Amino acid sequence: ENEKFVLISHAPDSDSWWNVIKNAIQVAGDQMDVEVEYRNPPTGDLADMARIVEQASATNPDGIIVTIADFNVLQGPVKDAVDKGIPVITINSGTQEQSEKLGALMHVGQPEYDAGFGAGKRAAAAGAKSFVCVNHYITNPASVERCRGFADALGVELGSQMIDSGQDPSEVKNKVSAYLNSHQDVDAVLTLGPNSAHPTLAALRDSGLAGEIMFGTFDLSSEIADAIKAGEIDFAIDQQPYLQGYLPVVILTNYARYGVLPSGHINSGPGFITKDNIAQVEKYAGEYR
Amino acid sequence: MSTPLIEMDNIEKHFGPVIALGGVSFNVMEGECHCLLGDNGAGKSTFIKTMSGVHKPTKGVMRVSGQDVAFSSPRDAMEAGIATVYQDLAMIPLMSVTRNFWMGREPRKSFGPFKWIDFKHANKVTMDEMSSMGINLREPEQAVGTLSGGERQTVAIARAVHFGAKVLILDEPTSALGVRQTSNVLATIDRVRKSGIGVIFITHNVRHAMAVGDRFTVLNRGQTHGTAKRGEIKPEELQDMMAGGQELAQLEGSLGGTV
Amino acid sequence: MSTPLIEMDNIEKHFGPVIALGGVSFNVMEGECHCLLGDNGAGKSTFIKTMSGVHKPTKGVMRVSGQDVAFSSPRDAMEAGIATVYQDLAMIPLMSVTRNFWMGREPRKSFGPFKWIDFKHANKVTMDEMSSMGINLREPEQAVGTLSGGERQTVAIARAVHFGAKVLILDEPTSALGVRQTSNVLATIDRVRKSGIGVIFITHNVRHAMAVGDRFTVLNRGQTHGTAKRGEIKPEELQDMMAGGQELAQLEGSLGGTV
Amino acid sequence: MSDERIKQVSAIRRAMIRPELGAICGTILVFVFFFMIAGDSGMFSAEGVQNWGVVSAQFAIIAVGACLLMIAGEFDLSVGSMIGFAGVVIAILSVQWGLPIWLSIIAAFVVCMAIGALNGFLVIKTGLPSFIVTLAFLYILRGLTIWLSILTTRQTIIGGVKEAAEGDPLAWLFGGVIFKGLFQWLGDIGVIETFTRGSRMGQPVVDGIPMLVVWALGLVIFGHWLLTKTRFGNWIFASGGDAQAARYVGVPVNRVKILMFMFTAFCATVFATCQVMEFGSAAADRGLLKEFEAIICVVIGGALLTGGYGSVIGAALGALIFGVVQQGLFFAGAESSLFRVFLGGILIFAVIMNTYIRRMITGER
Amino acid sequence: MSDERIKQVSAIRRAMIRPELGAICGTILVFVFFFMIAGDSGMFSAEGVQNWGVVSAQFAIIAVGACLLMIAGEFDLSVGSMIGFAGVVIAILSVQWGLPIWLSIIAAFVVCMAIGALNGFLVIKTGLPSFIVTLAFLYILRGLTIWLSILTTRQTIIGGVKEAAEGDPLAWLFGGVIFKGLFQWLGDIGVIETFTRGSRMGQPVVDGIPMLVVWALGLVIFGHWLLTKTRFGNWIFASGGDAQAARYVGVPVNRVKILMFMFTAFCATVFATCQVMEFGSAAADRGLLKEFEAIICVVIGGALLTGGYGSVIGAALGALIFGVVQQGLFFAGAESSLFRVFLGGILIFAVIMNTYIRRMITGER
Ligand SMILES: Nc1ncnc2c1ncn2[C@@H]1O[C@H](COP(=O)(O)OP(=O)(O)OP(=O)(O)O)[C@@H](O)[C@H]1O
Ligand SMILES: Nc1ncnc2c1ncn2[C@@H]1O[C@H](COP(=O)(O)OP(=O)(O)OP(=O)(O)O)[C@@H](O)[C@H]1O
Ligand SMILES: [Mg+2]
Ligand SMILES: [Mg+2]
Repeated sequence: ENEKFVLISHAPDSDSWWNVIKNAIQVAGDQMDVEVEYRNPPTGDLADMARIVEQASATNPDGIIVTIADFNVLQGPVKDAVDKGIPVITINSGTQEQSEKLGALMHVGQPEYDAGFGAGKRAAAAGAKSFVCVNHYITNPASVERCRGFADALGVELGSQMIDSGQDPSEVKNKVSAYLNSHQDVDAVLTLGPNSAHPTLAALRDSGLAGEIMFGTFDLSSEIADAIKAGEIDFAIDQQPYLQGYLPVVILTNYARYGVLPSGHINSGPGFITKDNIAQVEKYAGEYR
Repeated sequence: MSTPLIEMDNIEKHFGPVIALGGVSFNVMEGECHCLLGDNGAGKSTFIKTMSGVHKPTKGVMRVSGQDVAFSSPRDAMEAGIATVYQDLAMIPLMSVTRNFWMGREPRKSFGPFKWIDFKHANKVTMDEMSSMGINLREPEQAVGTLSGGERQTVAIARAVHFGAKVLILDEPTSALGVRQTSNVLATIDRVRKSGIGVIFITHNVRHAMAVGDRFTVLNRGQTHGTAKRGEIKPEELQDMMAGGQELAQLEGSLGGTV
Repeated sequence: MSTPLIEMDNIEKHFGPVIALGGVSFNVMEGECHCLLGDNGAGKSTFIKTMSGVHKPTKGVMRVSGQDVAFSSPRDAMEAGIATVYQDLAMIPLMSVTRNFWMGREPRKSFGPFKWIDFKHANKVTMDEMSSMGINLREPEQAVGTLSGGERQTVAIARAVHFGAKVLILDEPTSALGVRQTSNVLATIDRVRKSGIGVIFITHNVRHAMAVGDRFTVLNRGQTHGTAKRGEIKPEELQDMMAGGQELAQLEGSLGGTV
Repeated sequence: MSDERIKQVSAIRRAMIRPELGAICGTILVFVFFFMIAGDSGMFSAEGVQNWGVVSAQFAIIAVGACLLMIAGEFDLSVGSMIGFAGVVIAILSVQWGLPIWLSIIAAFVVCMAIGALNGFLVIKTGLPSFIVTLAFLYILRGLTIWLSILTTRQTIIGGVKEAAEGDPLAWLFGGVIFKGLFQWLGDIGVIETFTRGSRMGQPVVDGIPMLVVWALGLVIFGHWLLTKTRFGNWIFASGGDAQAARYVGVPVNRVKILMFMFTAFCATVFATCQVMEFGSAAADRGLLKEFEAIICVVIGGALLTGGYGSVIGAALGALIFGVVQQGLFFAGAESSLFRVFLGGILIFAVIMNTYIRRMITGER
Repeated sequence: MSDERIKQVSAIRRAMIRPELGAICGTILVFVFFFMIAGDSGMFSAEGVQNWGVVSAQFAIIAVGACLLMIAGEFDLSVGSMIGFAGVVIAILSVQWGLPIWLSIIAAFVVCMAIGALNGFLVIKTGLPSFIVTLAFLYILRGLTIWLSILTTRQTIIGGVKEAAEGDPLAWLFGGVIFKGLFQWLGDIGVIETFTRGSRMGQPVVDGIPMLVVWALGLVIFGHWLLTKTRFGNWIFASGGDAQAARYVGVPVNRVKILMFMFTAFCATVFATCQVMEFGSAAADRGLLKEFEAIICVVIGGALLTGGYGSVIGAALGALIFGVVQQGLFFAGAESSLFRVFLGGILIFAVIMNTYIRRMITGER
């Protein structure tokens, strides 16, 4: 009873997407009657994240849930935790192979490159040839992976099609408008999350291109959901973060209490949300979806 | 005897453990130049800073024209007609002569709620006042940093006189100046005094004091060593008083006379 | 006549458009105190900075003990035995007396490749030298910022003498000092001179110069106005020379004698 | 007592050497450069101009505050955190607490200016360098912002402000556009391009002047007037030039400095409010590194880091240069990560030039 | 000439008032605090100690460089960018170009120290404040880092260094651990916990002292010795205290300052190399905001922002406080966003205390 788990993400304090996961562990914690802490490196520095993993394992929790933001960085601390006998479940970014190499029980998540690749496939099917990938977090390796997957699926070189937009919404918006202005041939836009999707949407609306060009984004928010309904965004790649937070807690609790464990990994995403399936998603966007 | 322009009665000033002034009394009359002499660290600067509202006295009474006053800021002292030219000049080198001249009392024009500095007037007055002191500026917008030490000193004095000071305090105005600049400043003091303003002149240099002073007060380690009138005291005596009368004597021989 | 310790031959120094020195010749002999006088901006500080390696002369020859030299840094000048006490003191207030005293020439002990300052020795020497100058320090670790102006001046002089200077240059050491401190510094100069060191003493104050000087050179606007020996010239003449002989005359009357 | 050894300087040269000269030259240079390499990329079409205009205006808003504060001898590293904080305060008050927008905005201004005053108060009372005090507030405010927004909304991004702001009088003042009619007419007569496709076909691509730009212009004019024409401006220079000297002649240095900290906070809040009104959401990470960008604009504009010298016009030109370069590189299609390299280069170059100019003015060596 | 008007201070008081006094008190306070609120959370188990020990050691490494530089009167905002840059250089050279690790490490040291020297050279030649020059390099280096890593690998993270580093002599120096035997023995006799299952069963949870900690200790000792015992240390104080005065007595101020910039770069590179060797990858975002953290440690440690005063021991204690507080809050389970609020508070508190102490020492007012 009253087991203690720690979830460690790689996201900086300001990344709003993680709210869903925070909410999920809250719900799971209440339901299972366990204590779940959320921790992250404040600036998003992965080296700091490794320290947090070490620190978490020093407190001897009943389980650790961790993202594989960078396999290299995390393998030491995570392996140490596993060797100490702490059950570990990996979530979010990273691959299932990496998860196995780390000795984790299972992986719940979505590989970034593949998700980008899938998005690219869709765009290619819609006839896109030239795109821009709005990267609001260029210093984060996973973000570049997404753009790379997208480019590879379209069969084009990534090059300067990925723009370093910065985090500030005005900056993002203006940079996107500038780019679209000077590259009239762009027919697809990929944004990597609400942080870049919202301003990009504003930029497209301002230039009257919303709904005209192919627009895909990662992750969901209420604003993105509205835009999908309005036909301004074609699809959002949903990795269902709720599951990434909820399932590991439930599984770890049951594992701790009764030793039961599902076999195999769980793919929480990528799921594509389009106009067709938006209705059911919309209600909880940004909070549980 | 008329009431003094300013009168300090038994002023004490402590800085934490340091007793900078231990009961100093002092006054200055209209049209008089009262010299304040003393060694390094005697408390001269502290004393006049008290007089001009920079420090608040720990104990003692200040009277301006017979009225008790307590200054809470240099502004108050200025309002009361006490103008001070500090040892460290109080000029801002990067700013123009006009701006420095008027600092703190800028002349203003207004239109409705808007008020702005009347630069035309300010420049004219500055040029006039400076040339009446014998300094011809290239232009009033010249930065003070480009003036020589003597010129700066003169700007500071001209400013004080212009704003209708009743008492002008000068803290070691001559210590860094050459002979010619020094005699200029002394002449200016003389002129100012003759116009009826009371001057308090601080210096280490007995001869400078003797040249323009009407009365002389010597401070030593925060105490007054007495006040003397012009003609009542010889330079050598004054010097002995400043030095405390000891030590110095044995050097006198080899160095000859007053230093 | 023996060779001068240091000889400056027709030195010029330009700062961009400003000609600070326009051909100055000067020398100092063993055991002599040579005073350099002049108005503000005459170029005194510039001249001695040239002598001590801070500035490079634009033109002219420098000789130390008869040998042509060209200093590329103050260090070179120090190696050649020229020690300077600058107008702005060159002391670092937050550092201890010992560290200031030895600055640039710290005594070292070594062990293999490691070298470190020999603080025991350094402290002892500092205390000794200071007390031989008549200053008793509380402790050698005391920060220089806690010393009075006169005490700092003495540290600077003691330092120069200790490092076996052949020539000691003092730039207005007395301008900010009180009477007692001044006579101390003058006495120190006297002592130093008697030990065979050549002293170059810069001042505005004719009387200070007359007290210890053997020869007097007056600079004016970057030019020498001639050199005079002790006894050959009266203070009044020297003063006239410094001021350029004009203007001043008319003030003399009201101010009386030398300033 | 003038000195015959110093050559006289010519009148033209004298008229030219002013704090903002470097920034003026820089602006010309930058425009010529981008005309040449990106003249045909749409950078100088109505839409393009609006694009970099808005970016520059944003920089200008915070640069004016930073400029006056820097001239008064202090600087403020907490501007960026303040921007995030102000936005979140507005959003929480209006969306979460249901206050009307105008009240939320006023509350944000009050709170932020109070924090600015606290900054100033600490700097003055403790005598510490403002670098340290405001660095502390950089962390404190950012931490509070994240903590507050998570505490009240369990999110770090708070949306829905746009809906709440419908028809609000103050909201328009920060998020609206003016001269709509004029621009529609300009579009109709073909001076400005109109949309040729999409939902807004027929409307001009630029539909008015955003209030953001109006604010920027207003603040620049106000700042310039305040600094050069008024008594208070004289005191700002004096406080930064030599606080002790200023105090001696009766300038209320403490009041000046605290007011300037408050003005900086005011500018940061204007920035934040405009942004929140434009995007309809506030986020805890807004304004990251903006403090540096403001300082860079000011320094490019010729102000002295140590205070007592500078110009608001210069700072505004600095903001213009910053904005044009940042956006221009996109129009020119340069690798976007190189922007930072450029920025650093321009900064060093500008400052060296400004130093040279300042030495000419003040005769400083 | 001693002055009877000043009371004598007691010997104990004199022995106590030293630059690092504030930091010493702070350290004690912080430890007591965390003992109380997180004593049973594993924070003081071997593993927990290693955790905050390593974090503190990291801070200490950059703090030593920043401390000496600050005492020499300058400071360096490009430290954080330098860390990212150095890591990427090592990774590109070794993984992409296939150079041996030791050569890559040496190359990174050479390049970074050259950049440090360039920083110093610019500061000295132009006479600009180091704030501006190094701010420019903050942007330039970060831009270059991103651009380089994307150019060569199309990613902002470069992995695979660990594989390349197998058996490399220099790599061990930065990424290894020492005293393995000792710790194994401690584990065997039960002083340290051991793994209870898995492939490493029986091994101690802490398998030695990481080289990172060794580096930190080494640098602190070296820095302290250099500063307080050697001639060069005296020159560092002098250069920061009054550069002009130091120059006059023959201290080669320019050389001292440039060397200190290089030393700071050296420390940043040590930090980067240890990180790369430990984690096996380099990323473009490493080191973000580390410059501030270094400055904060130094200032908490009692150094004066304007130079000429400070202590390496103090800076190291500052780093310890920083590390313990940061990790301790996690151990105590506090909301992590509040960390920044704490940090800001500690900073202000520490600096006020240090100012008070300094005034007592120097008689400054
Ligand atoms: N703010 C202060 N705090 C503490 N002590 C002070 C302060 N100001 C002055 N003192 C001390 O008070 C004493 C008198 O100083 P003051 O500056 O008044 O001397 P002074 O006569 O003007 O000397 P000088 O001739 O060198 O200008 C000195 O011992 C000085 O150290
Ligand atoms: N680094 C410099 N650059 C330009 N001009 C300089 C420089 N140093 C000095 N000068 C100028 O050279 C002239 C001589 O200055 P210097 O300091 O040598 O005079 P001084 O005789 O020492 O005066 P004082 O008695 O005031 O100390 C002055 O006009 C001064 O402005
Ligand atoms: Mg004084
Ligand atoms: Mg001089």
